[in-house]
Amino acid sequence: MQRQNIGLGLWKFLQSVIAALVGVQSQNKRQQDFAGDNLLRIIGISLVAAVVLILVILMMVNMALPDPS
Amino acid sequence: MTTTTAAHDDHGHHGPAKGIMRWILTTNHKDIGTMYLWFSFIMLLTGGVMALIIRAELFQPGMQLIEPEFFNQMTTMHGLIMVFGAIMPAFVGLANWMVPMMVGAPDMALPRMNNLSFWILPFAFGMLLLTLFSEAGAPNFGWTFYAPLSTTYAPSSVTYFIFGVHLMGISSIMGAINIVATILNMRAPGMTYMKMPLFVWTWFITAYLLIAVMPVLAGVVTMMLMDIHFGTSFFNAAGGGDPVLFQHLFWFFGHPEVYIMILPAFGIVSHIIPTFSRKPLFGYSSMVYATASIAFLSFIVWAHHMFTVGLPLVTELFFMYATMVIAIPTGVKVFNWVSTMFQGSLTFETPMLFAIAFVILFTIGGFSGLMLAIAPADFQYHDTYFVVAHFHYVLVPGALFAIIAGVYFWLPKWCGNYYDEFLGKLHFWLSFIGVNITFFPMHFIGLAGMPRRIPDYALQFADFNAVASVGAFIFGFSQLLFLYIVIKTIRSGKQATPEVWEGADGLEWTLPSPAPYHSFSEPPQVK
Amino acid sequence: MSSKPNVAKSAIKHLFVALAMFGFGFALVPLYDVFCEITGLNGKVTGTVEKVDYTVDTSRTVTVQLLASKNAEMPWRFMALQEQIDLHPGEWKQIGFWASNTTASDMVSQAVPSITPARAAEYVQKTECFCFQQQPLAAGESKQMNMVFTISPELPEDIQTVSMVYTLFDSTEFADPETVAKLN
Amino acid sequence: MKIRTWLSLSSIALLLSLSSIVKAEWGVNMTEGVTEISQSIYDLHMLIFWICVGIGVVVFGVMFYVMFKHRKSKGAVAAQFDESVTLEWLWTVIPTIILIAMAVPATKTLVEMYDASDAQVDIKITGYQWKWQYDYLGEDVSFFSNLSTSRDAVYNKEEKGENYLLEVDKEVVIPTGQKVRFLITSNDVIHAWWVPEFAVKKDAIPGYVNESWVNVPVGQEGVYRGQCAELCGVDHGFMPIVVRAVSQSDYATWLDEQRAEKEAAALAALGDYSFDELMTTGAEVYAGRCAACHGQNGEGMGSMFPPMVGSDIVLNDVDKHIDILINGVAGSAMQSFAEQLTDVEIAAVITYERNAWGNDTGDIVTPRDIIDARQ
Repeated sequence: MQRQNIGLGLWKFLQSVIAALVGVQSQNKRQQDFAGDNLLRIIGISLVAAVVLILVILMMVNMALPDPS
Repeated sequence: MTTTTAAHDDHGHHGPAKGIMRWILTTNHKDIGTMYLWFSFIMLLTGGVMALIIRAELFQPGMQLIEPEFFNQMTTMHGLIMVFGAIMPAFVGLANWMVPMMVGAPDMALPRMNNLSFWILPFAFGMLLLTLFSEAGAPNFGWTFYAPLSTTYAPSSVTYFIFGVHLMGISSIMGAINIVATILNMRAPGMTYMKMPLFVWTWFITAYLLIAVMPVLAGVVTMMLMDIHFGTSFFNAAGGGDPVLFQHLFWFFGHPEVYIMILPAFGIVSHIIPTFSRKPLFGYSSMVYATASIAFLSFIVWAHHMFTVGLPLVTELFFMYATMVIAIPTGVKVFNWVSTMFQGSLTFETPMLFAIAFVILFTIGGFSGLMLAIAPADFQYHDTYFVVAHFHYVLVPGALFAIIAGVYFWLPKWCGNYYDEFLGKLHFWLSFIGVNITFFPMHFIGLAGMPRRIPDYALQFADFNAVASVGAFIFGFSQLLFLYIVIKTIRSGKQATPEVWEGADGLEWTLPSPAPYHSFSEPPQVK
Repeated sequence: MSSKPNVAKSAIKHLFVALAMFGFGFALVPLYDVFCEITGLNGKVTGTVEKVDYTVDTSRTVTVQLLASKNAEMPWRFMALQEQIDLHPGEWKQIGFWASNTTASDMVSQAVPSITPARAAEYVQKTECFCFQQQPLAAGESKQMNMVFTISPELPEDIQTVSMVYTLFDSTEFADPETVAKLN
Repeated sequence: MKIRTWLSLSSIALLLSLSSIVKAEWGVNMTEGVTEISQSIYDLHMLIFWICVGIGVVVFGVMFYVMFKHRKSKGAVAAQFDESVTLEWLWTVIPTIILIAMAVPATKTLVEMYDASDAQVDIKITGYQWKWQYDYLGEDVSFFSNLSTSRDAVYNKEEKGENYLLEVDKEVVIPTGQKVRFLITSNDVIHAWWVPEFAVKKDAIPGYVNESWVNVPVGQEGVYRGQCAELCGVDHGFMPIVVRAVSQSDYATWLDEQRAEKEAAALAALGDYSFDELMTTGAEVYAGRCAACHGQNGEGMGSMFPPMVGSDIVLNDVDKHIDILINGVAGSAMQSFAEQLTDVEIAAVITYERNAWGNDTGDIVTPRDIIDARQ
């Protein structure tokens, strides 16, 4: 069946990458993710999301630390 | 797994060569898979004997059997042989057998390299095991071989250990490249990424983990080699090096390595549970995404093995939070398996029993892992038998039960005969009881304060150590029963049908049993 | 059908990824030092610092403990002339360590500093330290080795005690040429 | 079907009953310890433990329900649903909340553990291959602490005492009610200093100093035992730690006693000793410290540890013999005993080695020779 390229916006990808981080994804969303040429874009976004995740955890750490002088 | 007659669709291809040359020169993924599996079973028994020596010595306080020096050699070799010799080659063997058939490929992408990556292993482990007979003795610095104990203070056999690890690493990298090339290029038409069976998906991600971290391990042992022989000082503070650098490098490889040893197990269990529940896998895409997420997160958690090394507070907190994040996708996988079983129509043949035991006992290992992630509590758990209990729960009823379940599940397809169901169940119950009697008390003696890797202990740990030792012998000898069952099945089991199991679906079950020497010469049609 | 050219291409590509990761393993070594520098891990304090005249904060005194420690391979006698000294943040002090080579052969040593609490490491400034370079000693010789240092006033309030441990290692086999030249 | 259900039921009951034993002080659970930190760690441990038991009961409960209710032999027909995103979001959000709930108290405890500021007592702990050295900063008290369980007890030739493998010849004494700060480092390989009741465990790494601290509350005077917790070689299991917490006044008197002992030893070294006195002390020191490597009767062990009997150095080269005792042998397992033994003990053990097992050279080495050699 021919899936026309739905031209997902960046936001849609970000949503699916965050869902992927947690490991939850629905069938149809996944079809859109893996439609043909989206693979490179997904990898790009997931790398960005990876760095963001590390920074988020670091931010939580600094928040948790007693404020050094 | 001798395949007898060439199958009907085998138009004119030559069957396997005769005699020993068949196995040495083979480029057939089925033969190489068989060799990997037999090699890993021999290593399981070798490592198992060492475990029994350790447990026999620890049966009673006091030194009864062996000297502390030899005890340290046994713990080190037990760790190395089980991790690199039993678990990893078993998964590579299962991948060699099943991945080509599951994606509808005639063979692995690089058959000759496939042969080479197997035949390196016997020599790597030969060299490692021969150090036992050298005058300096085998490596005695633990399978994690921390510097400076493994560099300045090591026995002279450490160089053979280094070359052994080099060879194992090269073999694993070549195997991983082979699997990635096969999955990327040789899937049958119609078999899109999201139609690939989960075992193929988990191995695809494990292969990338292998390609990423095995070179780092090769780098670490090369740095050790240069420190010991060529006068550099990577880890020797005298020349400006740093022993803690070693621990960071080792565990940067180490944690992805422990996921390399469990992700394929997730794949196998995700095939078995749907088959015997007669129900499709619950949340297939969640499982794929969760595996990918676990693989990524495994790169940023390594220092939770080093909470007591004196990391700055900021680093310690970062790694505690990152380790906690990993618990979420792992939890998703366990919940998916249970939901697959929910409202299924269950039968309990041996593979299903092992798979259910995997889910329960691996989750207990996961819980103790979650407890270890709490950094302050880890100050009391670190390097005690609580950690030993944790990683044995995720490795023995975890990886090993999944491998055994995989063998019972696919054996009829490999050799064309059913295994003896009663013996299979007997093997399951002996292993299940043996594993729990051995490793559950270790939680207690660890919490009570017994450190790891000690040949003798204070009196308050005596009774649970005795229980654990008894369990070890029960579990150890029940694996000989497994050997008998496999041989009996190959020789004279009941003839298996192509589908083998009622609920089974996938390309591999469309092939006749036993699977022909050359399968899918013409790519199958994937609906 | 299996497309041979693609297989070779992807295999080569992944081989390069593996080789890159092998290089990455070695690149982690300098990366580690940079990382230690930033977080002051193990008191890997920056090298020589030119003398800065801080405004001495006489309202606070910080106890600095100076401990000498030896590695098993190092037979020399090595001790701090003063185990504990109090100073006001910003005040420059000179401290002496005493080492004597009791063996019958010329040797070269390397002192490795380590500061705790780790947070205090970046506030310790040194204009001169025997730990910056290798220290040779001929057989039977002994000498005093000095260090000029201060603790900058920006030291966090809650740190009153800073311990600096110098572990002496035998680095004769790593001795650089000019140190050996100094020996004979 | 019957046997299997019964078997799986009994094994699960066994597992659950075992976890209920955790409550009973049957040496199965983590010690609550004597300090505030060890108590909060114990609370964290029990909190995460009960959370895991809770989740376990739910998940395994569902599994066992399914294994009984939805069996093919009971006619269960498999439904074909294979996805429900809402359910999946549920079982990711709930664990996230639980983890955050765990992270907050854990962070608080960890921050407290890292705060070793304003301590009244500072002790530098140095790990050696297979013993510990303690230096009380500013108190001029420093000693080694060795395992005192005899080799015969380890090799089952003798009765094992109550504190088998957890007893030392010289205990670390610390005051209660004061913050004691430990500066932990190592002389050779990586060790780890661990006393469970204090919940103090820090790696001893050569070239590094790690700090940790303990504040034993007043009233908790007593003896606390621990062990090395990082593989450090052959006798990794034989280098215990014994800390005796005493009241502050007892601590002060103990310090004075140690300094007095030190002067007495120095004075004693100036006295002269008869052959028999040196031989008896020498035999004791040899059995305690040298027999482990050089053999009970000086026969040595393999190529690693040379024999004493008929050895050229022992018989003819007394200066080399003394030098080995004081400076050790670089690049070998022979350590320097200069700080580990008093002058009298070194003189006695050398005299013993020169006259025992048929080596009878007939002369004695006096403590004064050792003092001259130390210069």
